[in-house]
This record gives sequence, structure tokens and C-alpha cells, in this order.
Amino acid sequence: MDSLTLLVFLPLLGALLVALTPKSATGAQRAITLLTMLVTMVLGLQVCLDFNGASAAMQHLVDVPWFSLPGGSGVDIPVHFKLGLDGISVLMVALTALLGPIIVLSTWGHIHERVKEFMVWLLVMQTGMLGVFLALDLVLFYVFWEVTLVPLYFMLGIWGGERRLYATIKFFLYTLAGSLVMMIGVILLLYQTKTADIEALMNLAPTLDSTRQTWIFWSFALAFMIKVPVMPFHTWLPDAHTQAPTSGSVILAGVLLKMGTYGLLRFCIGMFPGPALDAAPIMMVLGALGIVYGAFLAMAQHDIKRLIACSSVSHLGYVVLGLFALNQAGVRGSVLQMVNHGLSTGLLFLLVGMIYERRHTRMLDQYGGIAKVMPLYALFFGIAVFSSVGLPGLNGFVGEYMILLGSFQASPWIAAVSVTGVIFGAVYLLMATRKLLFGPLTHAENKGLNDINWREAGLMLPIVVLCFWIGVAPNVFLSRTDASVDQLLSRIDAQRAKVALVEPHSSVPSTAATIRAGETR
Amino acid sequence: MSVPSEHLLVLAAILFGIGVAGFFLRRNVIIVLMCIELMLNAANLSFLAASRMHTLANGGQPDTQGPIFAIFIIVVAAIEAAVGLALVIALYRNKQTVSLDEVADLKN
Amino acid sequence: MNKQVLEQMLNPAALAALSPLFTLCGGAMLLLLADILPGLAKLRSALFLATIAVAGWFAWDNLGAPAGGHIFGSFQHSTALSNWTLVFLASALIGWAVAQCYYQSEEANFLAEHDVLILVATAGMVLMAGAGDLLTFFVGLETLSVPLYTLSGFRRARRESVEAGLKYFVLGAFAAGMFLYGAALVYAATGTITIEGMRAAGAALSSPLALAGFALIAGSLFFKISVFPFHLWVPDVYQGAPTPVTAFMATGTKAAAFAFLLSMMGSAGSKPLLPESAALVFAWIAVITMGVGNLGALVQSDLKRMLAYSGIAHAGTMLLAIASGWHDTQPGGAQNAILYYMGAYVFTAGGAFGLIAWLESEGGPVTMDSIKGLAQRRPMIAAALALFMLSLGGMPPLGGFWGKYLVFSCAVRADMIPLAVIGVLMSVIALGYYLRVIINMYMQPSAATSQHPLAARKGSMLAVGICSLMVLVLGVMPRWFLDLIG
Amino acid sequence: MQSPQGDYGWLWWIPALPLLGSAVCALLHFLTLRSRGVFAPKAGGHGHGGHGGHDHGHGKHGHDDHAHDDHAHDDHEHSVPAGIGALAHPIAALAMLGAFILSILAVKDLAAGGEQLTSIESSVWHWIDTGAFNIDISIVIDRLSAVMVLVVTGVGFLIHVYAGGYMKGDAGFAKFFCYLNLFVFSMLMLILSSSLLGLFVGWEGVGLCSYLLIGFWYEKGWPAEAGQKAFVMNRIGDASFLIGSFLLVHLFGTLDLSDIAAAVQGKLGEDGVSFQLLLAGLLLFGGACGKSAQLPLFTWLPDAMAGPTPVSALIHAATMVTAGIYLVVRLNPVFAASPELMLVIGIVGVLTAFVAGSTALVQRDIKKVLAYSTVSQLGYMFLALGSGAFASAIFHLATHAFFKALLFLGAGSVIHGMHHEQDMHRMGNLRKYMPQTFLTFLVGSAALSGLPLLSGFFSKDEILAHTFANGGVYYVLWGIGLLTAMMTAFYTWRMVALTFFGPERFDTKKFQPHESPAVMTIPLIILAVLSVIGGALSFPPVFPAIFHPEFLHHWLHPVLQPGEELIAARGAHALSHTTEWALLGLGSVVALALAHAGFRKHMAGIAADEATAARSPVRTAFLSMAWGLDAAYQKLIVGPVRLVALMISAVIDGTFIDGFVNGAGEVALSFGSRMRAMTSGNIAAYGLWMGAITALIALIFVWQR
Repeated sequence: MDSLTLLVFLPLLGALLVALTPKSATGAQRAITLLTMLVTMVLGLQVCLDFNGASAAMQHLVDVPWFSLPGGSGVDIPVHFKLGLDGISVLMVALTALLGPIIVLSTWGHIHERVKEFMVWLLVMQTGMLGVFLALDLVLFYVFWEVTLVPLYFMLGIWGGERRLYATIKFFLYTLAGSLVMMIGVILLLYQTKTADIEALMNLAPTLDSTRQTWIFWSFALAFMIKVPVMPFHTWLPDAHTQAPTSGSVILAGVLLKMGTYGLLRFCIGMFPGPALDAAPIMMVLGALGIVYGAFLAMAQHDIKRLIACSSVSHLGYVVLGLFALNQAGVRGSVLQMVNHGLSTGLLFLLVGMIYERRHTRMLDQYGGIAKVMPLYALFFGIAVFSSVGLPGLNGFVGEYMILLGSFQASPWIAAVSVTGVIFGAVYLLMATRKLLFGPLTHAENKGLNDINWREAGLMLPIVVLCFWIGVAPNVFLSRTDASVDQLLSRIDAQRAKVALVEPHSSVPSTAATIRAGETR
Repeated sequence: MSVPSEHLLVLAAILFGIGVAGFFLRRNVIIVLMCIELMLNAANLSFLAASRMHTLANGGQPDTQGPIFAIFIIVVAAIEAAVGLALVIALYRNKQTVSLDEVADLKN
Repeated sequence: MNKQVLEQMLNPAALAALSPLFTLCGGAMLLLLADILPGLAKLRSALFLATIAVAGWFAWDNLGAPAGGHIFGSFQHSTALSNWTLVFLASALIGWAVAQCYYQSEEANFLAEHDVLILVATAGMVLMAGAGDLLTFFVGLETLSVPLYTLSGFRRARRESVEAGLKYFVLGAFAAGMFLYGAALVYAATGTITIEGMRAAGAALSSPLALAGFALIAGSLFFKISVFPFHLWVPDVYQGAPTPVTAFMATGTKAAAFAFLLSMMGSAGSKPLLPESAALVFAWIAVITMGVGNLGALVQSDLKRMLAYSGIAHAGTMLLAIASGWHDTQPGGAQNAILYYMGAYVFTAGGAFGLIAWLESEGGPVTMDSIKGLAQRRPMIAAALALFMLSLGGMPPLGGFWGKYLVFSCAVRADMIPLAVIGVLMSVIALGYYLRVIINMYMQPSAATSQHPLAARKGSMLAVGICSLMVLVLGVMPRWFLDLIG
Repeated sequence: MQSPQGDYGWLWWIPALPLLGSAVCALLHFLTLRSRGVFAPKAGGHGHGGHGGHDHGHGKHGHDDHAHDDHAHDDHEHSVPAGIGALAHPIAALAMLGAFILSILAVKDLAAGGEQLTSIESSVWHWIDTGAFNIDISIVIDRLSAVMVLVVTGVGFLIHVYAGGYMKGDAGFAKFFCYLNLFVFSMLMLILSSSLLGLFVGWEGVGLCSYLLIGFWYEKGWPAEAGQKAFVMNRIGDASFLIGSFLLVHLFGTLDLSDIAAAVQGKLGEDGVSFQLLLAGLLLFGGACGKSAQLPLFTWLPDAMAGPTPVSALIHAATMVTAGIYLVVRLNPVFAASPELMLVIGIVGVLTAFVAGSTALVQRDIKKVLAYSTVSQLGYMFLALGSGAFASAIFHLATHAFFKALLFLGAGSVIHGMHHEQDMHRMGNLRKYMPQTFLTFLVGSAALSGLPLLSGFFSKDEILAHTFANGGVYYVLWGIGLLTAMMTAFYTWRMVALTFFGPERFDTKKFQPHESPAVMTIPLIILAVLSVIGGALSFPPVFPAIFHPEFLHHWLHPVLQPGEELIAARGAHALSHTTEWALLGLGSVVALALAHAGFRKHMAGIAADEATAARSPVRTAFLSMAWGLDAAYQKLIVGPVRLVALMISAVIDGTFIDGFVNGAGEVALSFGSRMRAMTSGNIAAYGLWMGAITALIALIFVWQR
């Protein structure tokens, strides 16, 4: 069995195994889940290590005909079970595979009843997410995309906080509305091009007539923007995050939101260079807006989990901004920033979860001075915070800088606005840090808090290591994405050239130009 | 002496109208069933009239579809009446009423 | 009886085409016989299953057979017909299996009649689907309806059952009247009652008389498929009728009506019988129906009633495919889409109703409250119900999704994209109530209102098991069924 | 651009050593905590535990929570045995020493190379490949970074030594040195990186360490807030720094500092470039304002005094706060390119100097005096930059590093001796108790106030002279600068008088102030010597040649050349010897006079202060709160931002967007319940619907045919 298929379905297999265990055998269930996740991780990282970043071609291809859909006037649209890895998905897959075991380990602390169900959903989720990133057939992608909704719906609804039902319904319907509109887009696209193969679509989609392209583009964009979420479609996220169990939040922040940005890059930009160029200004503005808006939102929060959720809105604003800068610095930065956000925000949620398990409150004013009783915790928390504040030497900075650089090349003013996010980010995150860690230990309950144990430290360690690694040697990771990103951008440039031909006055800053500027040094 | 088929069709239409109107206006199940019968018979009449019309149209060569249909309708009408009346009896057993207005426990 | 008629009847092709029909009727008669002959009563189940099996085998056998008319064209055979027949049989099987041990007390004495009625009704469905002319269809319609009236009122001691039966009967008869008068008008205008004949009629088709007739016929069909505003009886009847009957009615009847509607639309290539203007009318009715059905279901607390409304919404969705038939560039696109949709729906809704029938043995109607915490009490049942809900909601990779996908692709191909978008947004509402069921089962503390423990029921278990399996297979391996459809 | 003269890969060790030290100290800290059983599971378990767990938790710290006297850090009153943590001090100090020695070696090589050897560079680290261009980092020592690196490692080393005594017995002893070493590492990255982004790494790194060290005694609350404030205000600068760097990328397609400096001249020809350069310079200067505490961003520095005194000495006087000056000098052509920008810098500098100086006049907290004095002196340096005297800025930077570090450490020793008393009004006559501290402090004050022939005198007068030389508007700047010099002398000696002279204003029975241990005094002495002879770095040009006048200027010439050429191109101005002498004289007279005045006025005790306060309370208040800038920011910026945040989260998010989302659901529900009426259960009604719509359909069919 080829590696990618195995990678995708291994978790599902594990889920079946767990489902077969008796309800009471929680130990076994956890063990099986952890084991499966570990194997998946090894497999996934293996695949990503074998990946050759120098070529933009799809690698580890799996291609099995699945079935075919009626495509109008008697033509059949073959739908394949096609998986593959390229520079755009490689980091995402690695991230997903890596977070798997970490999430499982984190559940030790907070999932105590109905363990079996949770583990099953966790594994199903893993399959869904890996599928989304690996699918190379539009229909297959859509299937995986929708599949990921259900497990999280259950995780939120069963193991969530007090307002979990509202949150889970909101999350589900909100995202579903988006993806159903996308379904119409998918149908239309397939009908127009008579193929569902993403690689083929990359070449065929741009040949459609431009208005139709624009419509399909937006139908996709809507779904992805809701998932990211881009302001003003973000209101489901704070609720979902706040109510979700820690592991749910980690999945959500770590991987699920990236599906949105990934989709924007792979489909909206990859398939529709024309509309992408037209939409770039709007999207960049929305990104910048999201950065500032999310930051302000976060400043107003007293619930630390909610605060971090809002910070996600802000950080993902960066990603959207960079993607639609449509130049190398911006897009590469965004691709990296997807990982960074997954790591640092995931870490933050893990940490918040750990303190919540000890104190059962998320309200900042219930804390203060924790650093004194939990020095190690404070250390990890500090690292997480500064990684998402974007401190050089940690991962956050590299991505942020590249994104801002790229957006500056595309539009100095938007970049200028977005840079304020650097300030506000520091404001709310440090405020939270101070209220949580520093100051006098006023609450008696906090004086008895135990510092993090080996399990907790162990599950966070890999993330911390990566935070530093990416911060110091980002090229190790960037280099794997370059080829694919450049290929994508070359299509954009071609489109730019076309536009320029049509209207000679239009002076679109071309990435090619910036490359030349770079070579002159 | 021959009545033009069109007139028969019009008559059938009127019958059908009466049947429908009765269906809407009357409350007694039995009468409502009779109204439905009226509708069916309107259909019968127009079948026959139409058959006659077509027969004349293609020079006397008989068009049997209409009559056959009519016969089937008559048979089916009988079946329906049987089932219907059975249900009415069952209803009466339960609620001691044959008024359709009483038959509205299931709603919303 | 002249010779020509005989050979029309007895030529092998005709016999083959009609074999499922004959099997069903024969089976029904044998059942009646077995019931009265002492000692044979216990063969009832075996006989029923055998009948279904044989009929099924014949239908399967016919899949390849060349399409064409038999008995002076009054019975049209086609691959689609065989598919429809399989769907009907599945629906009948589910309804029957669910009915086992469902009826207590005196009703139980009439189970033989119950099964006979189901078989006859199924025969009616086949006749409707295969009807080549209005008369055959009418006969089929009544062969289906009359048993259903009876079945709805089967629990005659129960007031709501009887009310359901009567309501269904009165309105059904009214619809039948409409159909007949419509048929008469069409006949008056075109001089024929066969579908080919009408297609040939040409100009006569657009005469006011014919158009009015078609409108009446369409109305009566809408009554059977229950779209707005012909849906009003559905919630009441579904709720009142015995749940197994509901399961049968909700799936089979719709399918049959759709089958005929489709053959009136005209199979691959040939242009629809109904006037062009119907496209828009149907489309709007479809969209409104989706809205009415989903919004109506949103506020129901009785699960049967909720599923009734959701069924209306689904009918609307399928009608959208019909409406796109005029401009669909895919020959037989609507046919395939609806077949797949219906196929998935039979198992999903059938399974769901089956579960409800099962749960009713806890005492009292199954409501949003009574299922609270079901996941703890009955994990498997809850899981199955959740599966059906998600499939009804059209979540991949379940059968419901592909149905939805195919139907909406019809709409897209026919350039009715705005309507399609409205449609999908309607199905967001639908998820609203499907999820509520799951929430109550999984995410709410147990209500523990059940008077009696849940009875163990082999029949229901079997039915639900098969349905769940099919829902999954339809979702994961759509190819197998798409290939069947051809 | 590998350096031609052999491989200097070992240069990486200069920053690496402190980094290693910091890592080791971190480990030591962890071990200390372990030994104190901080990680042992506490009685309470999951947070429901009470005091029992707490006390077990961290030994003698039990009292922190009620020791809230702002000026007392109880770790000293009941000091805990540092245990293995005590090793942190030697290790950290050794790391610094190593870095210092390595830097000396490097600088020796550089000096040996003579004029033509502009820089020695280590191997390149390819950091970020942005696609458009690579961001590489390597350690470069040219003549500018040579000065900086010596100051940083040298003074840093002394302060590390001193800190060993000052922090003795603090619970976070090892942690402190971990941070301190980390800081030095970042600072070295800042001054040694070849790329602007590498510089930014250090830039942010020192920000982080300053944040951590200011908030070192976070249990008290307000230090943590001060740290946060410092970081955020720096971030404001950083934001502008970033945009500036983007502009540079846009202009030069690289971030390599030397490349940029070299390219400016050539670029100037192209149209639009000069404006973009001005903009870039302005934005970078904005960053400098944040880091170097200039108007309008200086308000964080006084609060930063919440940190331990060695920190104030190292970070907030000698090294970090000078980063802004370093940046400007490093990219001198960018700034020199536009006279307007230079003027802006000069004005900002001198105003800062004046405001801060005036504020220092009335402070009671000895550290606050020094803090404002630091701000004011930094202002001087920017004044120098503004008037094109880059070398003078560096000169003052160096001397200031000596004497201000000295003063801070002295103050620290005083505070240490006074058991964490910082209010000068509760001191007095300390010369009796701590003579060495007193003497060294005296030297420092003399240097700061610019008494003739001490380092401060030369550097300050050089700045004023250059300002004067520019003429025009710069006369005004010069005037204000002189005024500030006068104030400087005054408050410095007021501080001396209040602290070391007059009657004891503390309860001598309660405790006897004690001289600090040798480990603290020896660095003081060394720094004192430096502050005396520091002037030798650059004697005035009028001095005879044997003194190598303007040595620093010549030394830095290769680095400053591009900028100075640009300035010279706009017309050079030199001062006649007489003017030089006159200015020198004026400087010394003013300094002496006001030093004397300030000293005489206050040596009697606090009467004078009280008198002033009584005479003009408003002015005193106004000055003591630094012209009310902080309050203004609170009102005009912090408040509104908070309000907007609340508005957004409550109104826009809560009401509008979510209102819409939830509204959709409610609308659906209400529609649903409305439609219940339609299914009335009445058969006739149902039939009517059917009939009506069928008729309608019929009509449409007939219509549309």
C-alpha cells in the first residue's frame, strides 16, 4: 500500500480498533490512539523528509480511479482517489502529523469521561485533515473537507464548556454554509472543465471566461474565508475556541484554520490567477483589517482562552495578507506563518488548558503570580507568547517579517496599517502574561498549584524546539516550499503580463521585478 | 338530433366544478365522497365525449381508449367507495362523528 | 380473445419485463391463500421474503434488457424501471421488516393482510413506474393508493391512525379525481392516452385544453410526491399512520410518483411532454418546498413529524432536478440524479423511521425530549440514527451527499445557479434540525422518560443494519450504483 | 562578501559565550528551584490547596505576599541560600570576560590592519531566503562596532562582577545572570551583525531582556507593569523601524548594512530616492526614539528603574539605550543625505535633553534622578548626530557609559547599604558610612556634570561645539543644550549633597548603613578611573598634537566617511581656535558655577527642596511628573484604545455581526412556527390549497404558451 494512502487511513483504522474496545477499557483506548498517532506521525514526517523541495511536481502520487460523475452532454467526469504532496501541502502535512500525538497526550489531562468516543473522533479528525491537505482531486478534497466538520462538532458538543451547544451549532452551520456554496462552485467548475483533477484544473480553470472564473473564485473564497476565519466571518471562532476542550482548541488552531488558508492558496490563487489578482486588494485590506480588528478584540477579553482565540483572528489576518500580496516574500512567509501559528497558538492553548485543568477557570483575574509556583510553566508560556508576539529568533518573526515585507512590496499603505499589529500583539499578549504569571499571588487557590509534570513538559517540548528551529533556520522549512510557490507565482506573473498587455498603463509590481532587484546586490 | 361533443365537455366541466366546490364546502364525509364521485363521473363523461369527438374526427373509425378508461374509472370508483366507507365507519367508531371538521387532531 | 393480443401478452420479452409485477401479485395471492389454509400461516414471513427476493432477482435480471414498450406500449420497460423496481422492493422490505413485532393486540391478527397490502402496493408502484399510458398509470396509482389508505388506518382502534387513513383517502381521492379529469382533457385535446402518442401529437399539446389537463395531472403527481402546497397532508398522515407504514409510504410512494413524472418528462433525448413554462414553475415550487419543508421541520418536536417535513424538503430538492430537465445538457441527468437520490433516501429515511418505530416500544411518541441521552442508553441505535441524520443532511461520505450533489449539478447544468444556491442554503437550515437530534442524543443528559425498556426486535435490527450499511456503501462506493443506473 | 583576511569564524564566539553562559545559568536556576522543592507536588494538588502547599512550595518566600513596601525587596532581608545557583555569578562573569578578551583580540587585528582594513568578518549565516533576496547574518567588526563591543563587553563585565554582590541571596540569583548574559548576547548581536535584520534580532532581544529584567521582581506587580510598558513602547518604535527597513529593501534590494551605506551616495541621483531616503531615515529614527528613550517615547525609561540596579546600569544607561545612536551612526549616510532629517533629529535630541534634565531637578528617588539624567544625556547624543557630529555622539556614548554606569552602580551600592532605600530625602551623610562608594560617586558626578578635564567635560563640549558650528537654527539648539548642561550640573550635585552630606535623615538606631563588599566596590573604582581618563578618547582639536586630539574621530573615519562627505558637500563649517577655546571656557565655567550652586543649596539637607516645593508647588509637580507626558499618554492614547477595544468587542462584534448571525437563526425559527398555521389539519383547507395552486399552474401554462 502506498505511503500516502496508508498515512491517510491509518488513523481511521485506529479509530475502528478503538471502537471495538469495551467502553470501560479507557487505558487501552488511549494507548491505541497514541500508538496510531505516533505511527502516523513517523510516517508523515518520513514522507515529508523524503519530499524533494527542488521540484514543484506532485510527489508520492497515489492515483486510483474512484467513480465518475455525469458531466453534461454525455461526457463523464472521472473522479479519482488521488493523493499527492507538493511544496504547498508538505509543511501542513508535517504539522498535522506532528500535532497528532501531542494532542492525544494532552487529552490525558482533561478527557475523563466518554474517552472512547473522543479517541475515535480524534482519529477520524486526523484522517480528515490529512486527506484535505493531500487530496489532489477536487471532489475528494471536498469530501475530506466536509468530513472534518463532524468530529469537531462532537468534540465541542460533548466535551465542551457551558455554552458548548450554541458554539458547536454556530461552528457547524457557519462553516457548512460556506462549504455548500463552494459545492456549487465545484459543480460549476467540474461541469465547465470536465475534470476533477486538481493538477489539470490548474491549467484548465484559467481558460474559462473571466466572469465565470470570478464567480467560482468567490464561491471558493467564501468557504475558505469563513474557515480561516477572515473578518467579518470570524465570530464563530471565539465561541468555538472558548467552549472547546483543550485538544479541540489545539486541533482548531493548529490545523483546522489552516485548511482555510491552504485552500485560498491552492485553489483561489492556484486555479484562478486572474480573479485572484483582481481580488488581491480586497483580500489584503480584509487581512489588514483582521490583524487590527482581532488585536482590538483580544485586548477587550478577560477570558484568556477567548483572548487567544481573538489573537488567532489577528494572526491569520497576516497569513491572508501575505497570500494576497502575491509575491514571493508574502506567499512564502504566509506558508511558513501557517505552521508558526499552528505551533505557537497550539502551544498557548495547551498551556491554557493545563492551567484550566488545575484551576477550572479561564478568567484572568482569577490568576496572578503563577510564575512563582509554576516556574517551568511560566517558561513555556513565555516562549509561546513571545513566539506569537513575533520575537526574532523564534518562529513567529520570520513569517511575520516576510509577510509584511511582501505586503509592503504590494502596497506600502496596507503594510503600514498591518505593522501596527506588531504593537497591539505585544499589548494584549503581554497584558495577559502579566495578569496570569506576574504580580502577587493573591488567590489562595493558586498557591497550591503544581508545576507542569513530565507528560505536559514532554508534549510541549517538540513544539518549543520547532519554534526555535524555525526561528533560527527557517530555510530548512522554506526550501521545501519554494519550488511550488514559485511555480504558483509564475502563473500569477503570466496573468500580470496579460493584464499589462491589455492596459499598458497598469503598473503591477511584479515578483519577477523584485527578484531582479534582489539579484542586483 | 345530435348534441355537439363540445357541449358534453362543457357539461362535464360544470359537473367537475360542482364536485370540487362540494368537496371544499361540505363537511359531511359521505357527501364529500359523493362529490368526489361526481368529479370522477365528470371525467367519465368527458372521456366518452372526447371519444365520440375523435371517432367522428377520424371518419367513424371507433376510438376505444375513452370508453375503456371510463370503465376502469367506474371499477376503481367502486373500490374507493368501499375503502372510503370502511374508513368512515372506523372513524365513527372512534369519534361518533362523520364531520370532517372533527377530523383535525393531527395538525401543525 | 384475438391472437394478436395473446402474443402481445405471452411473448417472452413481455413476460420478462412484467415478471417482477407478476411475482408481486402472485406472491400476494399466495399469502392470502396461506393465511386461510390452516398450518401454512407460519409460512407468512418466508413467503413474503421469497416474493420480494424473486421479484428482486427478476428486476436485476431485467437490468440489461432492451428498453421498449409491451402490450401495445402500455408498459414501458427500461433500465430505469428495473432500478426503480429495486428501490420499491427495498422500501417494501424495510417497511415489512420494521413492521415485525410492531403491532400488538388485535391488530396483530391481521398481519397477513398487512403484508399482502404491502405487496400489492408495491405492485402498484411498479405499474406506475412502468406505465406507458395514463390508464395504466391510473390503475397503478390506485393499486398503490388503496392499500396505503388501508394501511394508514391499519390500527383502527387508534384515533390518529384512522384520521390519518381518512385524510389520506379523502385527499388522495380528490387528487385522483384531478388526475382523471386532467387525463380526460388531455385525451380530448390529443386524442390519445399513451405517452408516445402525446409526444407525437405536436401542436395539440399546446392547446389550452391539453395544458389545463397537464396542469391537473401535474397537481395530482405533486400530491403524491408531496411538494408545496400539496404537502400539507404529509405531516399529519405520516404522524398518524403506523410508523412502519410511514416508512414504506415516505419512501416508496414518492419514488413511484417521481418515476412517472420522469417518464412524462421524457427519457434520454426526447423532449419533455410538459410545456417549457413548467420549468420555471417547477423550479420555484421546488425552492419554496425546500424552504417550507426545512423551516417546518425546524420547529417540530415529534421526530416522525420532523422527518415528514424533512421528506417534503427532499421532495423539493428532487423536483429541482426535474425542473432543470428542460435545459439539462446531460441526457437522462435528472433521471439518474433522482434515482440515486431516491435510492439513498429510501435507506436513510426508511432506516430512520425504522428506528423510530423501534424506539416507540419505549412507550409514547418519539420526541426530541424522549431521545435525550440516547447515546448513553443505546449507543448503537444512537449511532445509527446519527448516521441517518447526517446522510439526510447530505454530509459526505454518506449516500445523501451524492444524491444532493447530483441533483444540484442538474440545476447547475441547466443554468439555474441562483436557485441552486438558494437550495444549498436551505439545506444549511436542514442541518439545523438534524444536528438537534444528534445534540439531544449525544450532548444532553439522559431524560429517562421511557416507561418500558426497549424491546428487542430482530426485524428492525435487520432493517436498520442494512440501511446503515447501504448508506455507507452508497457514500463510499458511488460507482457501483452509478454504474447500475447506467 | 567573505572577508579577504583569513577566516574569522571564531568571531561568533563573542556573542556565543554569553549565550552559553546564560544557558548554563538557566540550568542552575532550574536546579536551585528543584532543590527548593518548587516542583514537588504540593499538598493542595489541583489548585485547591491552601497555604500549606504554598509554604512548602518555596521555602522562605512565604513573606513576599505581605511585604509590599515599594522600596523593599525582602529577598535581601531574609536571603535564601543560593545553593548551587551561586555558581551562576562566576560562570556569567567568566563568559563576559571571555567575550571581552576575544573582542580585544579582534580589535587588535583590526587596528593592526590600519586604514585599508575596513572590517573583519566571520563566516556567513544564511538566515532567511525571502525569494526576492537573501537575508544573511555574519559577525562584522569594523571600527565602529569595535568601540561598541569594547564598551559593551568591558562595562558589561564590570557590571556582572558587581551584580554578584548586589544580587547576593536573591531567590532568582541564577535566573538574574541568565537574563543578564542573554542580554549581553543580544546586545552583541545588535552591534556585530552585518545585516539590518540581524541588528533587529539584537534590537528585539535586548528589548526582551530589558522586559524580563525590569520585571525581575514581578511579585511586586509594578515592576512587571513597568517591563510591559517598556516593551510595548519599544514596539511602537520597532513598528516604524520595520517599515523603514522595508523602504531600505525597496531602495537597495538588500539589508546588508555596509552595502546600504555604500550605495546611498550612488542612489541619490535617481529621482524620488531622496524623499524615500528621508522617509526611511525618519522611520528608522522612530525606532531609535523608542530604544533610546527620546521624545515622545522616553516615558518608559524612568519606570524601568523598577529593575535591579545593575540592570539599570547596564541596560538603561550604558548599552541598550545607546542602540539608537549606534543605528544612526551605522547608517550615517542615510541620515546625512537629508539636512531636514538631521535637523529633526537634533531638535528631538535637544528637547529630550532639556525636558528630562528639568525633570531630574526635582526627583527624590536617586535612581529616578539618574534615569532622567540618562534620558537627557541620550538627548545630547542625538543632538550630536543631528549636528552631524557622529564621532562626538559615539564619544559621549562611551564616556557616558563609563560615568553613568559608575553612578548607577554607586547608587546601587548606596541602596544596598541603605537596605533598599531609594529616597534621597531619607538619606544624608552617607560619606561617613560608605567612603569608597562616596569617592567613586563623586568622580562620576564630576564627570556627568562636565567638570573640566573629566571625560564628560570633553564629550559634552565637543557636542556643543559642533552644534554651535552648524550655525543658523543650530544656535538655538546650542543655547538649549547649554541650558541643559547647567541643569545637569545642578541636579547632579544636588543628588550628591542630599545623599552623602547633611544630617542623617534615617533612623540610625534601626540600622547602620554599611559599605558594600569589595566585589561591588572594585568595579566602581575601575569605572571611576575610566570616567576620569575617558576624555582621552578624543581631546579637542585645539589640544597639542601629543594628545592625539580627536583620536576617536580619526579612528571612526572609515565608517563615517560616506555620511560626512554628504554633509561636507553641503558646505563644511569649522570653528576658529578662539571660538573653540571660548566655548570650552564657557562650558567649564557654567558647569563649575551650577555644580557649586546645586551642592551649596542642598548640602544643608532637604530644606531647600521643601522651600522650592512650597514656593512653586505647581512647577515642582509639573517637573516631577516629567511635564505630565505619562499622564497625557494615559488619557489620550491608552484610554481611547481601551475604549475602542471594548466598543469593537461589545458593539461591532457582539451586536452587529453576531446579531446578524444569530438573527438569521431566529428568523428561520419564527418562519417555521408561522407556517405551522398552514397545516391546520383541516382537510378542506388542504384541498383548497391543492385546487387553487393547480388552477394557478393551469393558468400559467395557458398564459405562457
